[in-house]
Amino acid sequence: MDLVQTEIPEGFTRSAGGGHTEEYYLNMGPQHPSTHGVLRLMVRLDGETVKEIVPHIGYIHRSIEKMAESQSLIQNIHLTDRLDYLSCHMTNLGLCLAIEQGADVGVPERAEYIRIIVCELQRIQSHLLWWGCFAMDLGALTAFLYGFDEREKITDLFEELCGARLTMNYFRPGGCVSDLPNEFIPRILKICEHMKTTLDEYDNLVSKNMIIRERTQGVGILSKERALSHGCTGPVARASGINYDVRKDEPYGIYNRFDFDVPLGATGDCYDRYTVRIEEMRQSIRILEQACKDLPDGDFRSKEKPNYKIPKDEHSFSSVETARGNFSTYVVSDGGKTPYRIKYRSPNFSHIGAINDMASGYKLADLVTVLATLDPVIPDIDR
Amino acid sequence: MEATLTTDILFYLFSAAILGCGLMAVTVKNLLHSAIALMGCLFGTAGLFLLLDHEFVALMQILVYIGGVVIFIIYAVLLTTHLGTRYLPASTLKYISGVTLAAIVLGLVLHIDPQATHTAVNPDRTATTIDAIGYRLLDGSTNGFLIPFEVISVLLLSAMIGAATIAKHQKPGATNDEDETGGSAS
Amino acid sequence: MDTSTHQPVQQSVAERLDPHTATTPLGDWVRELCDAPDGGNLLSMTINVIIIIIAICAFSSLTAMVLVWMERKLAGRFQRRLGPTRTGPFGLLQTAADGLKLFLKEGFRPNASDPFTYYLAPLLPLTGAFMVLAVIPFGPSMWIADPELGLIFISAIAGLGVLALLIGSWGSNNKYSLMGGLRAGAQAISYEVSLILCFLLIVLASGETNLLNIVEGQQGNFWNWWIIKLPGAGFIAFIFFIITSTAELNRTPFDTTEAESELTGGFHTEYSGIAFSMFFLAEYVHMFIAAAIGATLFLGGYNAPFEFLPDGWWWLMAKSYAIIFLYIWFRWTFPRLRIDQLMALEWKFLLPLSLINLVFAGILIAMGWIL
Amino acid sequence: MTTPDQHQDTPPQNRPQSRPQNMGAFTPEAQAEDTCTKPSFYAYFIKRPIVGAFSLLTGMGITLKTLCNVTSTVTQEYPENRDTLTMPPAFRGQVIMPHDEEGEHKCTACTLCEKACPNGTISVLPMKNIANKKVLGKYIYRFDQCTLCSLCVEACPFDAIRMGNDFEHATVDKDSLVMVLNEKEGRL
Repeated sequence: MDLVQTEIPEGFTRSAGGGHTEEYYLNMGPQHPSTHGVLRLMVRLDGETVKEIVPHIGYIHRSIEKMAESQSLIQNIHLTDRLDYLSCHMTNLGLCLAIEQGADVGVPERAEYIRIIVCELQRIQSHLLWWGCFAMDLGALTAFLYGFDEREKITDLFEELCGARLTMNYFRPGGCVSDLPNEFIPRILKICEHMKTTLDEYDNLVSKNMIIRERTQGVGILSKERALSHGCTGPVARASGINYDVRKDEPYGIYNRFDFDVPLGATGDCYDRYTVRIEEMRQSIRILEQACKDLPDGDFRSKEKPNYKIPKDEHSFSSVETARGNFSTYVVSDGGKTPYRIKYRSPNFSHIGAINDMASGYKLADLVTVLATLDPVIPDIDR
Repeated sequence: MEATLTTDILFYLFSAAILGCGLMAVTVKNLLHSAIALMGCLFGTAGLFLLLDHEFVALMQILVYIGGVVIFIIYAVLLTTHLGTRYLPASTLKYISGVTLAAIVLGLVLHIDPQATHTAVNPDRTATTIDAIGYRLLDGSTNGFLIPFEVISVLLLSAMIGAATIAKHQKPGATNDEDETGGSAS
Repeated sequence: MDTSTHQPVQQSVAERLDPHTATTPLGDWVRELCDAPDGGNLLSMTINVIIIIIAICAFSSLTAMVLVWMERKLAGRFQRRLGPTRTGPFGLLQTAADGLKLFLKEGFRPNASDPFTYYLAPLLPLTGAFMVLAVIPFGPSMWIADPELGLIFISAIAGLGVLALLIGSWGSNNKYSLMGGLRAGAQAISYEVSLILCFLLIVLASGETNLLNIVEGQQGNFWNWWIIKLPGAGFIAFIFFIITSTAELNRTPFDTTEAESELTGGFHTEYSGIAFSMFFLAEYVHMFIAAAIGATLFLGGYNAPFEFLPDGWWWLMAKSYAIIFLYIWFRWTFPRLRIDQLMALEWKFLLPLSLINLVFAGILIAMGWIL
Repeated sequence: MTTPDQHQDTPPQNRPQSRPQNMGAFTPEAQAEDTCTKPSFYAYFIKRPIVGAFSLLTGMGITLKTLCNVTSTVTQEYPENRDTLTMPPAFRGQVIMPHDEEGEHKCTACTLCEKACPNGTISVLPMKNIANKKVLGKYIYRFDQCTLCSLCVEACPFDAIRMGNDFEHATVDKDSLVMVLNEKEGRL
């Protein structure tokens, strides 16, 4: 077995070999159980200790940003579903906000509330999936299925709301496709109540579990400075102590009306990223309860136009907080039916870039933990 | 155990296994294969001990030599990048010294027991119980093995300390000393 | 290799023929057939060996089938699922179907692998399992071999299990496999120390290395079992036994060897078809063996919990399956430890505590403070 | 750019003591249980195993509770529950064209849906009727290209098409996924 490679592969700072033991390279992915899709991590290892990681992306690149240039603005919404498919309501909202800004479309009060409710439900749903996958990456398969079980209840709600379970395509410029179905609000409140007890159960099953704590505490530390320089956002940045949440700092929609906290971590290790997400679920429940209480009657969509056009040379920009971080949309128009260029800024790209900072120096198993706490969605990186 | 046709067959089977595996262990070029052959050889020896009603010695053979020594040899092969595939050619000098050594051992064996009865089993022998071994091992009189036992323990301890020192000594060049417990696995 | 197991058989059978064990119909038949009561002639030995091999094969495949079904069913119930339901009543035939699938699959060998070691490795774990099964006393008259040094035999053979993983992982020529194999080696060798210390405690307490004698020594009510009879020390040793045997079995939370989320399957990454099924089968037979040894040493083996109940193999089965339930429960609750934490657990906690426990038990026995 | 060697200057043990802020459920207990920085003998060898073992037992309690609670099973056995399985009305299965009793549909061949479709899934082939008016000839729907975004349904001003509730679309023949939705040509 020839494990030694003499030349340095692209991206590595040092060749394997040297030191008192021979280092070697290992390909994690593109087909690997813990890379959450087709991500390829090339790892330089000394025994089991990770020395350096070079992520390779682009294995499911579908050129969505290029496709966007040949589709009308409305048609583009269903493409944003396919970016971060676990928080597709939020990505839909990002594009809708940009269109509303450029084409000067107003949103009725009720639609704003519906958007908040749906987005926060989706945040819980996405974090539940992350919770399950995190536990599975650490070897606890039962927690994975518990997470999916709870997620299923929210997915069922979405199915009744917009007819789809994953690629929602629910928001439109000026509101939503349809109004909330009957008995929707009581059911959401019921799920909120249920989630509160469930989250306590999760604490007992996973958060307080000694093995989980041993595996996550002090592992994969991302310092505040490194997190900033990598452009990390969302729970990853907040776990490193960066108090940045688009919902608080640049509130879109009507987020400024709600009372919620932004959970912050102190050290930026895996356990902080874990607790930040768990706490975010609790905060989402808080927002949901307020939004459900205040939901006004009225239209769910302002007057529909067959085509939304952004005036020539108008640039519109929007930022939303997805379950993973800051998702920004930048639309440049040439006045035509289709946008001249759409640029999406996805949170996962920055997070994957920071993985070398987080995981090198730890064991191979810790790389899996770090990757699990980053919660990457690879299609979001490979646009 | 009484000498029967069964024991004769078993004796020749074990002997053939020992000789075959032993030959394989020294001739096979792949070091891992040779370690596996050594394992077969040791198993055969354990079988011979069983035929002689030395259950304890047979089991210790398996426990210490196969479960311990051979596994560590295999472990070393696994940890070393090229040992499995890079064939080490033996020089003529090595061949000569090897054959000479074998001849000397054979001569010694013949010298020690020229009047050996050469039966496969020892009919007079009763099975050794573990209490007997224990008493014998901890007996301080001339009949006992207390002093050799203690000497071996000290020797093993010093070997362990030495190994730990050597392992420690090489470390300064290495980068991470925090999780050294895992180092044994890597 | 097998012969070394059978050698003590003949001797012990001859020694241990007492009235109530001698009247088994099968044994009578063999004796009649050979017309040689000493059991030493070639024909009776051959027939005995064939019967033994068939019995062990049948038992281990049946055990593996039941255990796989049980694990899947329990895993389903632990996870709010149903588990297998479609194949046969309650999905009982699911394992058989899976086995059939594995047997029919293409045996695939990577091109750059080493054929000798690659094909040798899957054969070894089952061999070891069969050898250990031979010495477990299932009932007062139900055992294959009863060597004087049964416990030492078990520890000797148990140490060989890791050999297959080491050889197979190297032979696969895959970095993940090799890593899994190295982890397996380090893990098995380390945890064996604590495991043997647990055995040693029982040897110390009962003064026996013969498994049948150890079981006989625990006759009577359940407080005669070593887990209770040695106040405190027995229970602690039992817990250590459960932990170390879980590690020896490479089951969660100690399944760093397979670690599908890190090593994509570890040592058996490159195995498929029947070679993989050999590893798989051995894993479950080993699980039963570990549980049976635990039941024998600590829970009185085939002895009934109360004196007025009849002894028999069903008690050993019940106790073994209770321990197996524990293993399954662990697996479907816990996440996986990291390899260095695993080593730290053994060398920093289990080993010192086992030694202290052994000394403690020694004091208890010396002072006669046993129930 | 931090090289890996520099990175190791911050070993995992150098973990600040403070716990995440704003975390109601985690703050006090977690701080007390945090044993990562320079643990004392008591904290490392006595307290940690006991607290840890207790946490593991709590987890086992949760799984055991699930095991014993038969009603917690959420599995739906699909082909068996086919009769009772209903999809919500909004479910987006595939595009269908409702027909009335006489086999008439509402489509006017305005091709708005064709234009709304992002993937070119729909082809509306108009034809002239006797009165020389444009009516629907064939409404071709290529289900193999459809992303079920339901933009066509939103675009239709006459409610001539809608999303069906059928979800069993698996087929062995790709050609069967190209469908003609209208039963007969439009009359109007």
